[in-house]
Amino acid sequence: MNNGSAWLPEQASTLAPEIDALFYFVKWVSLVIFVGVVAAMLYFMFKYRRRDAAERPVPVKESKLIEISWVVVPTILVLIVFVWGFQGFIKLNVAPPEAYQITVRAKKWLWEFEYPNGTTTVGEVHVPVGRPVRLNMSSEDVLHSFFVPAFRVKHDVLPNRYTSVWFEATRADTFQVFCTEYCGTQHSGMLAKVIVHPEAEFREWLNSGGGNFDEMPLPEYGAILYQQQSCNACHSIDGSSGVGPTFQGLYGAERRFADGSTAVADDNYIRESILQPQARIVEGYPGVMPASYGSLNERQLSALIAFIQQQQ
Amino acid sequence: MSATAKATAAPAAHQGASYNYLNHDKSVWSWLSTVDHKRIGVMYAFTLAIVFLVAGVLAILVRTELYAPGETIMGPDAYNQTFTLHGIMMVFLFLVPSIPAILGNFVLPIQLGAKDVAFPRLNLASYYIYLIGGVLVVSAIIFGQVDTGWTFYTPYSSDGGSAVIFMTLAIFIAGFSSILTGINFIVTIHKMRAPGMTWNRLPLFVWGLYATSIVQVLATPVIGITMLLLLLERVLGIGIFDPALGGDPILFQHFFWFYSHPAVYIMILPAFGIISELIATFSRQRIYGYKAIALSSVAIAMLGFLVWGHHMFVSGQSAVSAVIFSLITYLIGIPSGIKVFNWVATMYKGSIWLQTPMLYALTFLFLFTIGGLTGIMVGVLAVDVHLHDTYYVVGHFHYVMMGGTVMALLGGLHYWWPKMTGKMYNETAGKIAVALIFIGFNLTFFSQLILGSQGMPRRYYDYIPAYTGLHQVSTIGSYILAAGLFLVLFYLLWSMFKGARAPANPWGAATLEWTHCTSPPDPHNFHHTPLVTRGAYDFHLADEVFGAQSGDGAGDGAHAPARLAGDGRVAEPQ
Amino acid sequence: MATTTATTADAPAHEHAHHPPHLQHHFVSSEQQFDSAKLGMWLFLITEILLFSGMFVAYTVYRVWHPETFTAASAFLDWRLGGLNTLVLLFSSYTVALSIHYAQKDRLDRTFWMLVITLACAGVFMIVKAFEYGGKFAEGVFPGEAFDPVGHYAPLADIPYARQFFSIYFVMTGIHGFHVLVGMGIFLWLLFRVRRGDFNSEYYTHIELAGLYWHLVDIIWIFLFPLLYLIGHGGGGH
Amino acid sequence: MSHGHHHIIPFQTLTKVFIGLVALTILTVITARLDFGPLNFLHVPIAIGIAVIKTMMVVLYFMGLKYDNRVNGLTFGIGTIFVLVFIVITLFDTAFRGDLGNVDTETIMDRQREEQLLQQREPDPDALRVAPGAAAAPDTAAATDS
Ligand code: HEA
Ligand code: HEA
Ligand code: HEC
Ligand code: CUA
Ligand SMILES: [Cu+2]
Repeated sequence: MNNGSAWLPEQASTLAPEIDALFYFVKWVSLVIFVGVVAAMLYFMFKYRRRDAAERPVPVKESKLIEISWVVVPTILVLIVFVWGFQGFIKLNVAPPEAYQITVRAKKWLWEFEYPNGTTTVGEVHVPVGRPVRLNMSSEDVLHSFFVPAFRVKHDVLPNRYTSVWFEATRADTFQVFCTEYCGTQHSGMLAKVIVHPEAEFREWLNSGGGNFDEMPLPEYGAILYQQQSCNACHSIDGSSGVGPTFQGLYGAERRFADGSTAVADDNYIRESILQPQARIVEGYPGVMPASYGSLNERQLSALIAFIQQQQ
Repeated sequence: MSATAKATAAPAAHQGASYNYLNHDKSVWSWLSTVDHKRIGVMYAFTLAIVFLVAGVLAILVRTELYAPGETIMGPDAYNQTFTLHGIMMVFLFLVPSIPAILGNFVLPIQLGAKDVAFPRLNLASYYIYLIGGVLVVSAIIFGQVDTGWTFYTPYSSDGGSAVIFMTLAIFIAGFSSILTGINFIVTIHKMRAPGMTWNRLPLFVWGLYATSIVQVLATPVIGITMLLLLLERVLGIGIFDPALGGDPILFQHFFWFYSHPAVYIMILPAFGIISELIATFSRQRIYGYKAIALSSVAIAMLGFLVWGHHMFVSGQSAVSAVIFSLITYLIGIPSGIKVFNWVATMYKGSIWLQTPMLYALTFLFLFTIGGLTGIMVGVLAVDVHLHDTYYVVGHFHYVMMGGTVMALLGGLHYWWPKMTGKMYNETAGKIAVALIFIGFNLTFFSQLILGSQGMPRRYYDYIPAYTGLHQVSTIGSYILAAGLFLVLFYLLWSMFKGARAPANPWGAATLEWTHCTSPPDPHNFHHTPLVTRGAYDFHLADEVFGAQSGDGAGDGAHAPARLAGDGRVAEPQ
Repeated sequence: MATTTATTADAPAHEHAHHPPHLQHHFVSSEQQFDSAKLGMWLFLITEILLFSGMFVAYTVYRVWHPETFTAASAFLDWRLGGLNTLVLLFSSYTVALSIHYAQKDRLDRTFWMLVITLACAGVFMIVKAFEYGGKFAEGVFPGEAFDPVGHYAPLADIPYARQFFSIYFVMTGIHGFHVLVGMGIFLWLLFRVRRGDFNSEYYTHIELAGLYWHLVDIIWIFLFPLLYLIGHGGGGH
Repeated sequence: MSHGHHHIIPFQTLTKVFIGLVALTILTVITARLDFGPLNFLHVPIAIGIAVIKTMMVVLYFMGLKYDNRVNGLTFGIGTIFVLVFIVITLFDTAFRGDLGNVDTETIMDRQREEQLLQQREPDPDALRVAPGAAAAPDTAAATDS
C-alpha cells in the first residue's frame, strides 16, 4: 500500500484527509485512555499485591469528585467526536450538484458502469481527476455495497431503489473497489477498479467509447474483456472450478448438460452460452450466469471466443 | 424420611461435603429430569462447552483458509457456510445463553439465599427448548447449506437455500429458551431474596443478571417475530422485506438489529457482573462505587435499545436516524467507562491475589477496553463509512465478545469451579493457559483491526495479496489461542477426576455461596435460610470469611471454610 | 427435584407450620408463590406485547408509506364481522374476570360456568374468523405471492401494495388467532381442573394467570380492530 | 395463610367496565365512519385514543393492575414504552428516508409505475420532467430509460 500509513490506506480523495484526521483523533484519545487504565491496573496490581494471607484492607472512601470527573470528561470527549463525525458524514453523503454522474448496476458478482454518453464498462470505472463524481447505484438481485478504501467512501447498493456515493479523486491512478455487503459465493470476487484519468485523457477515453480496441488482435482483446466483463469472477483459466466451469480445455471439448444432452463446445456453442446462458445449463453447475451479456457486440464476442479457444 | 436426610446431611457438611447435589442421586435419569438449578447449570456447562468447541473449530478452519489468498483448504461456498455457522453458533447457541445459563443458573439462587429459582420446571424446560434449537441448527446443516451470515439480510436470505428455514426456526426456538431464563431470573431476584438481602446488598453478579434478564425479556420476542416474518417471506412471499415484491430490505435490518444490538448487552452485562465479583474478591476490597456499577448495568440495558441503527450507517437509512443512533451509541460509552474506572479503583489499596480468575479479570479489563474503544471508533458516523463491514468491525466484536464475555466466562468458571465440582483445578496450568490465550488473542484480533482499517472487507473468502502478511499473523495467533483453550479444557476435565478436594471457601470470598455453602453445595443449598446482615463485599465486616465464629452463619456448619483447607493450597486468611 | 420434595424438604417443614399441598418446596409461603407466578406472567405478557410490536411496526411503516392503499384495501374488510368479534372478545374478557371474582369468593360452580362462556366466545370468534378467511381465500386473497384477487376483490389487483396490506392483515390476525386457539386449550384444561376441585379461594393461581393472558389477547384485538377494519370507512367515502 | 389482601374486584365494577368497553367500541365505529371534512386526519388519533382508553380499562380493572403490586405495573409500563421506542425510532428512518438526497425516496417500481401512468394520461414527454419525485434525483429517471 503505497503512501498509506500503518493504519489507514493511501488517501486519494478530497474527503480522505478529513476522515483520517478524525480517525487519528479518536485513536489517540482512545490510546491515552487505554494506557491510563492499563497503567493504573498494573501499578495497583504490583503495589497492592497480597503479601500476607490474612490481610484485611480497610475500605476506601469513595470520592465524589473523582466519580464526577470520570463521567464528565468522557461525555465532553464523545460530544466533540459526535459533532465532528456528524459533519464529516454530511459531507460524505451530500454530493455537490455539479458532480459528474455515472450509473452503476451491481449484480452477482460484477459491477457495471454506464456513462452519460451510453458507454458501458464492466469491472472498471473511469473517472476524471479533480472533479466530483457521483455514482447512482442500484442492484439487480441482492444487497451489495460499493467501497473504495482509498477514497474512504462506501454505500450499500439496494435492489429496487437508487442510492449514490460521490467522491473527488485527487490523483490519477488506479484504485481498488470492493463489494462489502455479503452477496453469496463470489462476494470476495466482486471487485472492480477505479481508473482516474486527467481530465483531457478522460474525455478522450469517453469519446472513443471506452478505449480503442479496434486494432488489437482478437485473443488479446478477449483477454481484456475476460477481466473487464468479470468473466474471471466465475470462470478460471487455470483449470480450477469456480462458480462456472473453467475455460481451460473448454474449446472443442464435449459438454454434458443438466438435461442429459451433450454438445461439442465450438464457436456457436460458446456464442450461445454467452448470449443465452440459460439455454443449456452445464451439468453440475447452477444456471446463475447473468443473461446481460446480450449487449456485447460481434467483435467482442469473437474476441472472447478467440480467447477461450486459446486456453488449452 | 426427611429426618434421615437431615441426619446424614448435617454431619457430612463438616467433613468436607460428602453428601451434595452431585452425588445425592447418581442415576442418569435424575440428571435428565432434574429441576435443581445447580444441575441444570452443570448440564448447560457441558452442552455449551461442546457448542463452543465446535464453533471454535469452525473459526480455526476460517483462519486456516485465510492463511493465504485463493483457495487454501476449502472452496468459497464451504467458506461462506463455515463463517455463517461459526457466527450463528457462537452468538445464538453459545454466547447469548452462556453466562446466565451456566453460572447464572448455578450461582444466582445461592447468592440470593434461595433454595432454587422461582420456576424450577420452567428452568428445565428452557434447557430442553435450547436443545431443540440446537438440533434444528444441526438439521439445517444436514439438510442443506446456510450461507447467509449470521445477520440473515434480505433478500439474500429470503431467496437462498431452503435450509434457511431450519435456521430461522432454530433461532426462534432458542429465543424461547432465553426468554424463559430471563423471566425466571427476574422473578427470582424480585421475590426470592433471603431475609436481609436488600437491593443494596445484592452481589453485583446478580445485578448484572438482572439487567441482562430485562434485555432478554424485552428484546428476544422481536427476534422471534423477525425470524417468523422472514420465514413467511421465504415460504409465502409476504413482501414485507423482499424488494422484488415491493418490500423493504432496510426494514429487515431494523428488525434484526432491534434484537441483535441489545443482544450484545445480553452477552456483556453478565460478564460485567462476574468481573465485579472477581475484582472485589481477589482485591479483598469493597467494590468501589457499588451503586454506580449496579445502576450503570441497568442504564446500559435501557440505552442499548436505542442504538440499533449504528449497524446501518451506510445501509441507506435516513440521516436523521443515523444521527440519533450515533449520539446514543456514545452515551453507552459513559456507563461502560464508569464500570471500568470503578473496577480499577477497587484495586486501589486492596490486597491483590493473582490467582487464575483474577488474571482473567485483568485480561478482561485490558481486552474489553480495547473492544469498547474500537466500538466508539465505529460509532463515529464519518469514520464508520470507511470501517463498516471490514475486519475492523470483526476485530471490534471479537475484542468485546471473545475478549470480554468469554474471558469473563472463563474467569467465572475457574472461580466457581471448586464450588461446582468440589475440586481444585491446577493453578500453574491455569496461569500458562491465561498467558497463551492473552498472547494468541491479541495476535489474532489486533492484526484484524489493522487489516480492517486498511480496507480489508469481511466475509471474504479470498483477498488481494497486499493483506497477506497480517492475515498470516492472525491465523498463527488463532492457533496459539486455540492451544490455550484446549489446555483449559484438558486441565479442567483432569481436575474433575484427579483434582484436590476444594474447601468451602478457597478464595476467601464474602458472598453466600462461599460463606454459607459447602463445596459442592447441598441439594438444597443451605441448611437454614441465611440471614443477611452486610453487603456482598463488606470484607471488613465479614468475620465468617476470616474464621471468627460470629455473624449470621453461626452454627451453620458450612462456614469458616478457610481453616478447613487441608491441602495447603489455600493457607489463606489466618 | 420437585417430586421428591416430601423427602428432602426438611428445612421448610421446620420453618413453616402451615404447609398447604400446592406450596412448592422452594417457596416460603403461598403468598410468595402467588406473587412470583403473577410477576412471571406479567413478564411473559410483555414478551407477547413485544412479539406483536414487530407487526405493528410493519403496519405503521407501510401505512405511512402508502396511506391510500391502506384506506382502499381496508374497505374490503367487513367491519361488521370485525365489530362482532370485538364484542365477543370483550364479553369473554368480562366473563373471565368474573370467573376469578367467583373463585375468590369460593363460588367454584359459577367459576366453571363463566369459563364455559369464555370458551364458547373464543369458539365464536374463531368461527367468524374462519368465515372471513374463507371468503377471502375463495376469491384469491391470500397472503404473499399467491395474492391474486378476483370477483368481489378484483379491484385490489390495481392497488399497488394491496398485497402488503393483506400480508400484514393475515399475519397479524393469524398470530392473534393462534393465541385465541392456545387460550381455548388453556380454558379446557382449567375447566377440567375446576371440576376436579383443584382450586379454592386460597389457591386459584392458574385461573388468574389464564385470565391475564386472555385479557392481553383481547387488548391486541382492541387495537387490531380499528387499525385494520375501520380505516377504509372514514370520510364517508363508502 | 391469608389471602386477605387479594383485592376482590366487585361484580358492579366489572360490569360497569364491560358496558363502558362496549360503548367505546360503538363510539370507535361511529367516529371512524363520520366525515369530519377538513378534520379527517383526526380519524387515526381518535381511533387510537379510544383504543388506549379501552386498554387502560381492561388493564386496570379486568387485569386488576389498579390493586396490584407496583412491580407488575412497572413491568407492563416498560414493555409498552419499548414498543413505542421500536415504532417511533423505526419511523425516524422510514419517514425521512433519503433526507440527504443520496438515497432515493421512491422505489424503482414506484417510479416506473408513475411514469407509465403519466405516459398513459399525457403523451407529452415534457410532463415526465415535472413528475413528483423525479426532481429529487433527476439523473436516475434518465437511468431507467436506458
Ligand atoms: C459483547 C458484544 C458487544 C459489545 C459489548 C459491544 C459494545 C459496543 N459496540 Fe459493538 N458490535 C458487536 C458486539 C458488541 N459491541 C458485534 C457482534 C458487532 C458486529 C455485528 C455484525 O455486523 O456482524 C458490533 C458492531 C458494532 C458497530 C457497527 C459497526 C459496523 O458494522 O460498521 C458499532 C457502531 O457503532 C458498535 C459500537 C459499539 C459501542 C459503542 C459499544 C459500547 O458498548 C462500548 C462501550 C465501552 C467502552 C467505550 C470502553 C470502556 C470505557 C472507557 C474506558 C471510558 C472512556 C470512554 C470514552 C471516552 C467514550 N459495535
Ligand atoms: C462468541 C462469539 C465469537 C467468538 C468467541 C469467536 C471466536 C473466534 N472467531 Fe469469530 N465470529 C463471530 C463470533 C465469535 N467468534 C461472529 C458473530 C462472526 C461474524 C459471522 C458473520 O460474518 O456472519 C465471526 C466471524 C469471524 C471471522 C470473520 C470471517 C469473515 O468475515 O470472513 C473470523 C476470521 O478470523 C473469526 C475468527 C475467530 C477466531 C479465530 C476465534 C477464536 O477465538 C476461537 C477460539 C476457540 C476455539 C479454538 C475453541 C476451543 C474451545 C474449547 C477447547 C472448548 C473449551 C471449553 C471450555 C473451556 C469450557 N470469526
Ligand atoms: C455470475 C457468474 C458468471 C459470470 C460473471 C460469467 N459466467 Fe459463464 N457461466 C457461469 C456458470 C455458472 C456456467 C455454467 C452453467 C451454464 O451453462 O449456464 C457458465 C457457463 C459458461 C460457458 C459454457 C461453459 C461450458 O463449460 O460449457 C461459457 C462459454 C461461458 N460461461 C462464458 C462466459 C463469459 C465469456 C463470461 C464473461 C463475458 C462469463 N461466462 C461470465 C457463470 C458465470
Ligand atoms: Cu456483492 Cu458482495
Ligand atoms: Cu450494536
